[in-house]
Formats: sequence, C-alpha cells, structure tokens
Amino acid sequence: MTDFIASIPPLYEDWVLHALLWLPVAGLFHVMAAAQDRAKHIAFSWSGTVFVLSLGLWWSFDPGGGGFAMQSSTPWIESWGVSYALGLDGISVFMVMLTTLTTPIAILGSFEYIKTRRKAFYALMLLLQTGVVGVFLATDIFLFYVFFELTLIPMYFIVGIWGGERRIYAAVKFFLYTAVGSLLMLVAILYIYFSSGSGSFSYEAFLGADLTMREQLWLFAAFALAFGIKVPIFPLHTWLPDAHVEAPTPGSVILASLLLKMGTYGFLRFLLPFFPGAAQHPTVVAVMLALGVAGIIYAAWVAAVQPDAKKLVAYTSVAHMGFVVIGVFAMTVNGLQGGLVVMISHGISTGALFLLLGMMYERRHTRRIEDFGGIGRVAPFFATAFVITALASIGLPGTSGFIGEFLALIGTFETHAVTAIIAATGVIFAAYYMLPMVQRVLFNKLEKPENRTFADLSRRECVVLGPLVALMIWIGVHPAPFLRRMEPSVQVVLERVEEARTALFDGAPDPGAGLALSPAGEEE
Amino acid sequence: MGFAASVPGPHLPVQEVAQWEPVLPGLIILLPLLGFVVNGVLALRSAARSSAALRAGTEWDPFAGPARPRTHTLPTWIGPGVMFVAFVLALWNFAGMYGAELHDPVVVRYWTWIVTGNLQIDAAIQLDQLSMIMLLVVTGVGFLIHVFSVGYMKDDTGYPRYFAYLNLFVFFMLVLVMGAGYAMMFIGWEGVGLCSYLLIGYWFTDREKSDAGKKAFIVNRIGDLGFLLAMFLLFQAFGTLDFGPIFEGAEGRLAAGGATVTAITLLLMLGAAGKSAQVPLHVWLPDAMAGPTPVSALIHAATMVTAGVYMVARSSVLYALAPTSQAVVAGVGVLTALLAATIALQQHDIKKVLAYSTVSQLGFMFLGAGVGAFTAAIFHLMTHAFFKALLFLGAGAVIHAMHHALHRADSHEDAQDMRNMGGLKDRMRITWVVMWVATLAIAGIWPLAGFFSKDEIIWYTAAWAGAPSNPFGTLYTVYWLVALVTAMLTAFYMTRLMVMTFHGESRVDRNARPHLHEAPRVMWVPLAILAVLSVFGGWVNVPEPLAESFLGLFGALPMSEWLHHWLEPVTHDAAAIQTAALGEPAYRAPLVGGGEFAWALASTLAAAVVVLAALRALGGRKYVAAARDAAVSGGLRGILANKWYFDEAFDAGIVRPVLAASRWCWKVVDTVLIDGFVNFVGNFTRLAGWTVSLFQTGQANTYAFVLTLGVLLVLGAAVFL
Amino acid sequence: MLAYALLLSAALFVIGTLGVIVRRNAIIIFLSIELQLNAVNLAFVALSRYTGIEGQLFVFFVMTVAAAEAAVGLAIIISIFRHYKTVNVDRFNLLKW
Amino acid sequence: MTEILFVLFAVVALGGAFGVVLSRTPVASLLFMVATLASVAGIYVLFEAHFLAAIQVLVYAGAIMVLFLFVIMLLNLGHDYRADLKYGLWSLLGLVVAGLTAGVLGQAFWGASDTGFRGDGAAVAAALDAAVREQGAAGVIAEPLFTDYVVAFELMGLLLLVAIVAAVVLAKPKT
Repeated sequence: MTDFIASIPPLYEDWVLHALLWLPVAGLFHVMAAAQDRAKHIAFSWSGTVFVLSLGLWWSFDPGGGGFAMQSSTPWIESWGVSYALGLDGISVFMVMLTTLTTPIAILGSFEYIKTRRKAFYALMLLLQTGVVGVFLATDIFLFYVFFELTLIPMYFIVGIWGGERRIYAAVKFFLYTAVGSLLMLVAILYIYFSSGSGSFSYEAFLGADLTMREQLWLFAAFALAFGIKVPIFPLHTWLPDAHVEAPTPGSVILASLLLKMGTYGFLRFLLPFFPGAAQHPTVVAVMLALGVAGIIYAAWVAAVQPDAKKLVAYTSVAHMGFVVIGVFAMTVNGLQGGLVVMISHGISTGALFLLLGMMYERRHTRRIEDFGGIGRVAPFFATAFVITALASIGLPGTSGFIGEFLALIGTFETHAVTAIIAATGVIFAAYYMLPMVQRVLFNKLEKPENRTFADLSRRECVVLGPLVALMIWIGVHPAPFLRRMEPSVQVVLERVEEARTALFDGAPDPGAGLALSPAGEEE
Repeated sequence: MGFAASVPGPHLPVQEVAQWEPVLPGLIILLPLLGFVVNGVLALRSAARSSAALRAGTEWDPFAGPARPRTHTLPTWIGPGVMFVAFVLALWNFAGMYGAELHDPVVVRYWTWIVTGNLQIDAAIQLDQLSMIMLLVVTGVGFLIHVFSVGYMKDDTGYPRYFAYLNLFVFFMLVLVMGAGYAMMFIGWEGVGLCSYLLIGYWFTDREKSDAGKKAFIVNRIGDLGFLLAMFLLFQAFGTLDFGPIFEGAEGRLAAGGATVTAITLLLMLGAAGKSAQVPLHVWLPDAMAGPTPVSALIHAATMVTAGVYMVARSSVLYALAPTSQAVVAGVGVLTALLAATIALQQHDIKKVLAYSTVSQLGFMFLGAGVGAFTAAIFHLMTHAFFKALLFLGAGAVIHAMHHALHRADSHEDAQDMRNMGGLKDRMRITWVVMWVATLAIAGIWPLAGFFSKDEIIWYTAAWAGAPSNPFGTLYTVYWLVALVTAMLTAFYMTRLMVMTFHGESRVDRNARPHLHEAPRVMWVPLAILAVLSVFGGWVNVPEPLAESFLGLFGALPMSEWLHHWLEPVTHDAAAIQTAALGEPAYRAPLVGGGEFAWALASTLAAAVVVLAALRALGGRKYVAAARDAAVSGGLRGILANKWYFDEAFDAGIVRPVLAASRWCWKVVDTVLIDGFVNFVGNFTRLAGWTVSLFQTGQANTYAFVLTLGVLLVLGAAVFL
Repeated sequence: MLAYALLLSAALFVIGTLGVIVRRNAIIIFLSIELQLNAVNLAFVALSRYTGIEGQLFVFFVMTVAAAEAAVGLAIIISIFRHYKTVNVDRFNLLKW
Repeated sequence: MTEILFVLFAVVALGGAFGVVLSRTPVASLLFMVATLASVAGIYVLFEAHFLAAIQVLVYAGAIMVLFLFVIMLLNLGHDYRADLKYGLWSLLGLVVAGLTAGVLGQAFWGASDTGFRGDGAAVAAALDAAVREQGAAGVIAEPLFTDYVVAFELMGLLLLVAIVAAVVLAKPKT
C-alpha cells in the first residue's frame, strides 16, 4: 500500500503535463458530440477535471535548480528537428495553473451569457485552453509557435461570433495586429534555427545559438514586436480595448487573464535568455522602460475618462502590464519576480472584474458607467466582490496586486530609479481611474428604476468569484510560497543575462543597465 | 541572494529578544479582524434582506418588528467587545513591559511575507515603548468610541456594516503601529486609508459623501507614493525594510545631512503629510467630516491622522540625521497649524471647525516632531486623542440631539450648522460640561492635558532655535512665534464654537426645541471618561522645570517627565545624533529670553485671557440662522471662509489639467493618432485590394482573355527567348 | 503534310480562342473550347507519326477529359440557367468586385 | 489523293470552325461543330489513326455533341436570334489575342531551328504502320494503354465517374 502511494508522485509527474494539454481536446470532442444544452456542463466538467489535475503541481513541482522539471521529448517532425517537448519551470508553473483555473471559471461564468451556438462556443473555449497551456508548456520553439498561433483562431471566432455590435471589426483587428507580430517572430525563429546550425528547434539549441550583437538586436526587435503586441505595450495596445469591449465575458476573461500573459511570458522565457546582449543594450532598455512607464501612466489616464466600464478595465490591463514590462527590463530578481506576480495577480483580479462587468451586462444590457449607480444598495454581495476586486486591481496592500507592483517597482528602483519613480505615480492614477468607476456604479443614489431590480449574485456567480477573491487575498497575505517556487527559474534567466554582460562589457557594469544584483548600496 | 528556496513549512512565531515575553500580541491585532469578519457577515446578511425588500419595491426597516433583528443586536456586543478585550490585553502587555525595563524592541515574527533573492519581509510585529503608547491610545480611545457608536448609530440601517468597518479600521491601525518594518507599516497605512474611504462614504448613496471618501483616498495615495519611494530608497541603502537593522545601521550607512537621508525623510514626510492632513494635502480632512461623527472622532482625530506623527517619531533616527528635513517638517507643521487655525475662525459647521482644529493640532505635532521633540509630539498626540475625541463625540452628541429634534419637527435645517444652534447648555448639561473641559484642554489652560503637551512642543521649538550650531536657528524662532500666535487662535476659535453652540439664545427651530435632550447613557459615559482623561492625561509628563513649581502642584504630580523616560529607549539615539549635530538646546527662549516656566505661565495666562475675552465679545453677539445668513465673500474673511482657496487651486492646477490631458490622450492620441495609423494601414491595404479587384469584371470573356494573354506570355517567353 | 496539319491545328485553335473571347453564349463558348481541344488533338495525331504511338494515347486521354468536362460543364450551365433564366455569361457577374 | 482529301477536310474543318464562332444560333453552331469534328476525324484517317477517327466520330461527334444538343433543347435556347457576338473593342481584342496566339504557335511549330520532330519521321511512321498491321488499329493503342499508362487509364475512369456524379448533383433541381 505504501509502495503504491509512493509510486503516485512519479507516475503523476510522468503524464500530468500531457494530460493538462490534451484533456481539453478530448473534452472538445465530447462537447461536439453532445447536445446543445449539455455543452456547457460537459465543457465545465472537462476543464474542471483539468484544474483538479493541475492542483497536484503545487506539491509535485520542485523548483530545484531553476531548470525544467517533468521534461519529456518525443520527435515530431524529425527531418526538421522538431520535437513534441514539454517542460515546466518556475516561470511557467503558475501560468499553467492560472490557465487551468481561469478556464473553468470563465466557462462557468458564461453559462447565462452564451445563448447561441453553445456547442461551438464551448468547443472553442476548450481548444483555447489547449493552446494556452501548450504555449506555457512547450520547450520546443516550433511547438511553442504552433500553440502561440493556435490561440488566435478560437479567440478570433469567440470575439467574431459571440461579440457585441462591432465584433467583426474587433476580431479582425485583433487577428491582424497579433498576426503581424507573430509572423515576424516566425522569420526570426527560422533565422536562429538556420544560423545555429544545430538542426533542432529545441529550447536548448536556441539558447546555444551564437549570435552577434547586430543579429541579436534585429531578432530581439522581431520577438519584442510579437510579444509586445500581445502584452500589449503602449503604443501597440489599441486592439485591446476594442477586442475586450466586443468580446463576450468569457472571452474577455481569457483574453485578459491568459492571452496577455503569453506576451510577458515570452519576454521572460525567450526574449531575455535568447538575446541577453540585445536586452541589455542601453538603448533597448531605455526604450522598453520608457514604453512600460508610458503605458502605466497613459493607460491609467485614458482609462479614467472612459464612459464604458469594460473599456476602462481594458485600459487598466495596459497599465498593469506596464509594470510587468518595467519589472522585466529592470533585470533584477525583484523586478522579474514582481513582474511574474503582477501577471498572476492581473490574471485573477482583471479576470474577476470582467466577470463582474459581464454580470452587470447580463442584468442591465449596458456597460455604460452612467447607467448604473447605487448598486451597492440592491446587491450587497455583488458590491463587496466588486470592491475587493477593484482594490486588488489598484494594488492595495494585503491583496495580490500590491505584492506584484511593489516588487516590480522596488526591483526597477534598484537599477533605474527615475523610471521607478515615474512608474510609482501609477499608484495614484490607479486610484484615479478605479475609484470613480466604483463610486458611479456601486455608490451614489439609486436613481434609475431599472437598477432597483438588479439581482444580487446567484449561487453560481458566487462559485465563480469566490476562488478568485480568495486567491487575491491569499497571494496578498502569504505570497512567499509563490515567490519561492518562482525564484530559481528567475535566477537562471538572470544568470544568463549576467553571463552575457560579462562577455559584452567585460564585467564592468554597463552605465545604461546598472548592476542588477548588487547588494544594498553603500552610502558614499 | 543565497536564500535557500524551499517549499515553506509551517512557520512558528519566533521571538528574537527574550528579555520580556509579550502576552498574545498577535491576538490584539487579530481580535478586531475577527470582529470585522463576524460583523461583516452580519452586515451582508442584513444588507441582503434590505436589498431583497428594495427589489420587491419596499423598504426594509430593521426596527419595525417587535425586536431588533439579530444582525443589529450582535454587533453591539461584538464591535465594542473585541475592542475591550484588545484593550485589556494591551494593558496587560503594558504592565509587563513597564515591569521589564525594556531596552530593545521585542519583535515577534509570524511568517515570511515577501521573499525574493535579496529582499525578505516578514509578517512581524514589534513591541516597544512607542508602539505600546499607540496601542493603548488606539484600543482605549477606540473602545470608548465604539461604545459611543452603539448609541449614536443605533437607528442606522447599516449598523452591522458600520461596526464591521470600524473593527477593520482598528485592525489596520494596529498593524500600522505594531508592524516591525516599513513594509508592515505600509499595509496598515493603506489599510486605514481604505477604511477611512469606506467610513467617510459610509452613507454611500449620498453623492457628496462618497465623493469625499474618494477624495480622501486619492489624496492619501499621493502621500503613499512618497512612502513607497522612501521605502525603495531605504531598501537600496539598507537591503531591508525592518526597523531594527535600519535604525541601528543608519548612522553608519547614511551620511548625516546627506542627500539620501534627506530624500528618504522628505519622502516619508510626504507620506505623513497625506495621512496626517498637512498642507497642502490637508484638503481631504475637512471633507472627511461627511462620515458618521464617531468615525471623525476615531479616525480623523484620535488615531489615523496621527499615524504620520507616529511614523516621523518612529523614524526619529533618520530625521535626526537630516536637519533640512527636520526644518521642512517643522515648517510644514507650523504653517499647517496657522492656516488651519485661521480657517477654523470662519467655519459654521461644528464638525468643520473641529476638523480644521484637528489639522491645526496635527500641525503642532509635526512642529514638535520636526524640531526633534519626538516625545512632545507623541505626548500631544496622546492628549489630543483624548480631548479631540471628546470634542468630536460631544459634537456628535449635539448633532445627534439636533438631528432627532429637527427630525421630530419635520424641519430640514442643517443639524450641524452652529448658526442653527445656540443655548443648548440648558438642555445638554453633561455634554456642555465635558465639551468645556475639552475646549479648555485644547486651548492650553492649566492644568488640563493640552497645556502640558502643547507647551512642551512650543518650548522645544524655542529651545532648539537657540542650539549653538543649528543652521536653521532663525527659522525655528519664526516657527516659535507663529506657534504662539496659533495657540492663541486655538483658544479663540474653540471658545467661539462653544459660544455658538451652547450659549446665548437658542436659534433652534422653534418646533424642534422641546425635543432637544441629553444623549443616552451609552453615549455620555464615554464622554465622561474622556473628560477625565483630558483633565489628567497631561500629568504623565510634567516638564521638570514646572514640576516643582505651582504649575506642577509643587511636585505632587507623581509622573513628572514619565513619558519622556518611558520613550527614552526609542528616542534616545535620535536625541544623541541631534545633540551631536546641533549642540545642546538652549533652555531659554530666543529674542527675549525667559525659561520654560515663565513662558508656560505666560502662555496659559494669555490663553485664559483670550478665552474670557472671546466669551465676552462673542457671548453678546446675535447670530443669524444659517438659512438667512449671506455667504461671506471678499476680504480676509472671505478668504478664510473659502479655506484659502486650496480646493479651487487643486481643482484648477491639477484635477482639471489631468482630466483634460486624459481626455486628450484618449480622443487624440489613442483614437486619432494610434488607431488612425492602424486603420490607415488597414484602409490602405483595402484600397490596394480594391484597385486590383477592378480586374474582376465578373465576365467570363474577360477572364478568358486575361488567361489567354497570360498563357501567351509564358509560352511566348518559352518560345521566343 | 505534317506542316499543313499543324497549320490547320493552329488555325483551329486560334478560331477557338477567338470564339471563347468574343461570344456571350455559354454553350458556344463551351463549343469553342471543344474546338481548341480538337485542334490540340489534331496536332497530337499528326505528330504521332513522327514520335510514336504516345501522341495518339494522349488524344484518347484528352477526349476522356473533354467528355467529363462536357458533362460537368453542361450540368453547371443547366444549374445556372435555372437561376438566371439565361446562358449569357455577361449576366453571371457574381465575381465582379 | 491524300493531299486532295486533306485539303478538302481542312477546308471543311476551318469553315465549320468559323461557323461555330460566328453563327447566330447555338444549334447552328453545334452543327458546324459536328462538321468540323467529322472532318478532323477524316484527317485522323489520313494519318493512319483509324481507331481515334472512329472514337472521334462515335464519342465526340456522336455522344458529346448530342449531349450539347439535348441541353440546348432542354433550355429551349433556339429562339433567341439576337447576336451575342461582342463587337467593337472586344472583337478587336479578340483578334489581337488570336493574332498573338497564331504568332506564338507559328514560332513554336516552325520558328525554332531544331524542333526535334522534323527528323526521321519515315522510320517511326513505318514502325507504326507495321505495328498496326500486326496488332490492328485498336491493338496498337490498347497495348501501351493497359501496360505503361494503366494508372492514368484507371484515373480517367475515376474522373468520368466523378464527373457523372457531379453532373447529376449539379443539374438536379434544388427542391
């Protein structure tokens, strides 16, 4: 018996990644074979099963030295050196878990929202889950690219079919915007593939490619454009508000929680390790930091004057992702870890906000902020969830948002003080965009008679929001388990950056980038 | 670096210094949180009932039935109950600490909060003499205000929600004062800001009130930005945010008067200014009076707004290393004290007067903290907590009575406007008496609490002005003079408040007058306790020069300089650094000379004269009822009535430009520039496609023609070339 | 005689091309295409005398394709005629921009 | 004799071709087409391709043209005497393309210095004639068809099957 129990963890580790990746596809076929009105339950069961399975990662994932765990690799297209290679490290583990958590929640949140072509919708949701999980698990660049592009298709249809009035415009804009970037990335991938001469698309082979600074800069630009559009970095962000506003609630949730993360994940997984030299180039660092800061401030300002609540939240995504960008390009442990936590936290809190806005829309069929007011009177549970989520979103200490922003800022401050100071004003502007919205929706007089019948959260909606709210507070109060699991992998990335710096600048700290890991600076 | 990454096991509390064992310190913090959770659940349940009724088209009156619903009876016991237990625990710990002669702070670590490569922040609390004083003030005064609230908020439908917020506030306030590092303090710091936001906007269906809450939060966040940046600098300089290593290493790591320490302290001051309503970030506090009056007493008088003072006192070592910052802190403080006092002269709303009075007194505290008299600042913080809480609660009792009376008489007059009051002393005897006690205390009349604490601040300003190597000696002299004037203004506007409210002819609506009556016992008992504290609270720290004189009852007061000695372990380092830098303070006043005794006597006499003169001058005046009174404009009175136009300046200088910039960013940059470019690319492609599509005539012949041509082209190329 | 056969083949092909381009009637266009195919067939047959039997084999294949094409093409014409009530190809302009 | 017959057939074929393109009614076009096909079949005979000539008459002129005729009658197209020729610019363009085609074909057939088939035609022709004598006109085609080109032959069958199914599906009225 004890032998059996002891044999579970290795067994689990052997197949869990494949299961997480392909179970949604199995669910997809099940959904397609089922009746229209059973589709949502089937989809939820499958994605829920995947979530339960992924919970084991919390215990079984061992950060170890920061490399990939649970690796497996099978040749796929041998003549090109493409293999079906999966792996998990501290950077991806929470992204995967976020995906497996968010998808069932988004599906559960869409039970009442999606009324037409339900089978197709839930099938696409499951396909999307496979795509996103694949992006985070793939350790073969070709495989990664396949999944990266795969996510586009279901999202395109989700926005284009179940979206709002201007859904076609939004879907096409979303598709073209992101396709432009990723095609350039494909060219860059092929360039590295051929110039590395290893004849393999594996992550290690790409790391081993010997690139000159000039090459690195061009390739960096191609990758950065692809990921920057996904993130999205100011000024490549204009697809986001349109896509969010038009997308159905679950689409917005997945878009904000997961698809945006694929961009910043790409920064950490590919951009820094592949092109450590270019990433430290003073001009590159300056540009990326400037764009990150610009995103924080600019998006906050634009968000503050939006009449449409969903658009407002969409813009706040840009601001939040700005923190990730500066955290990553600060190239310090704190910055990178902070960026990762912002990614998780943003996934949770913005996902919850979109769910809440979706509930508002289901009840009132409007998203205009001015159509609400005094909702707190008629829907106290709704209001409570809304306020907690909004506070997590603006980074109140004790919620997940604070941990991420604090670490990202403090990490940035270590190497780029001025950037951090300007970015920190985002703390004020966060209150400047979020509180008026909260006030105009929940508070004020209950003037409009339509709002008097605004129903409070149903039991299903409580189940949807409960885990998210609990996570916001858990990560805010006790983030150490998360941080500890991430750190080794973050260190690996930084070591690679460090090595490149030694090679490039003879170990002397580069004036533009500063010394990342110096201990506490001494007063002169 | 080097921090071993491992999956965390359960963390047991670890105590670093074992010379004294605190009794369940975590429970003190936890209790209000528990109260919050229980009350919160009750609040949600009652809100759900009320909202269900609302959706059905009716209103739910929780008091309509034969008995109050359980959701409205339980908070009465839970809310104040947890506070009482916490207070008892705090007293117990105080007794323990008192006996232990503690030298170093006791730090209790619970779990690792944030840990990355080079940063570790523990969820830890720190108990030392300073946090103990704050602990007592917060739980003690907090408990009294909770009890008062039971009476004050009795008829409010959101009763359980109110206690939930109040408990949550106390929780965060305790985290603030007990946190063992700047990061922990920041949790409490923003947390109390949140509760302030929630409580100011407690009646959230009122647009103005929720606006006020929002304003408070945003202005506070401006200050929080300073706090945040200061933390970054501290982390860069020390590699940690814990108090212990920072204060121990400060002298070695930071050059005295250097840019880093000055920047840190100035940024901290920005944070403190936001939280403690110092010029120019004071604008939120008067608006914050939109909240229920006990909230104003607890948050906006006794505890939260003093967090800034606590923080400066906590960082005393850093401030002592940065004389420039000290001068700035003191300057901001004294300027705030003066401006707020002048504004208070022209306000008619009883709570607004008290609000500006609070701002002004906070200015005094900052003056004290700024000139290095940290003990004096904390002393004034404590006495101010007593008498200002008393004043607010007294005002609350008045408003409560007025509100009820006006409600009974179906009058829509403003229950808070002093022009609608007058002559209340006959109907509210207890309130009248305790309010006078508090008024005299705040005015600095011997032997009440305010006399000793305020006098000490003013005196230390004078004393440090004469320190031999103080580079800002002249400035300090100015501060001293302004502080003296402000003290007199305080006496005047407080007397004005008393006169307008309680004395003279009654201007209350004729129909409402019979319904005016004294507050219930649950409300006046806390008032009485606070009144006692306002009288005797100052005796814990009678200055030595006064102790032996008649001002100290010829040495009969047993606790002369007690607070000073008590806080010595905390302020000792700062005092040493400051003395080393500036020299010994001169124990005589600048310009004219004279010792502490002389100036204390003079100032209390002057204050007494002002009070009496004001009584005479204002007592006979006829006040016009609010409804018929014209708004004051023009001249100094107009400026004061309009609060020096701070709000207008902010509006025109910051709020509007930012809003305009936001709109511009959206409408121009986003929509026209970026999206314009994107759509241009799209449209350009479409245009090109359309041009090419002209070949698609839809006629089979054309296709055949073009096809043949193409084939001929290819074939021709093969054949001819 | 080969040269003349090729000349005839070319002439037939040109006439067929002309027919495809200038006629509107779908059936006649179709006939013109058949004409072109026949022209090619003629060339194949003529050349088979010089290169071997494969030329004739290809004619066989071309005829089969022509038969299949005629079947499908005429079916399409019938189907279109049902919809437009005409076989005038100028009317079939769904592909127009 | 052969030459006279060739000229005769060529003239009929050309005349028929012009008739196909220029006649005003589809039925006339069709009849002209049959004439052309028949004369081309005659030319096949002149080139000793007897089997193909027979197929041409049977399948082409017979089956396929009858199918055309059926369709014309089914659609009842005979009454529309309006000319559907495109005049003006279009006919000019048509002539230009026709000229160009002629040019290209001329160059392809006679322009190049060595086109390969001008060489020893007599030997091939003699071998072919010998084979025809030995195996018969059908046999000479059948042998390679069922040996070297059997795959293509089978594919042809498949194509015809698909075409039949497609024709049925397309022509069936949609109910």
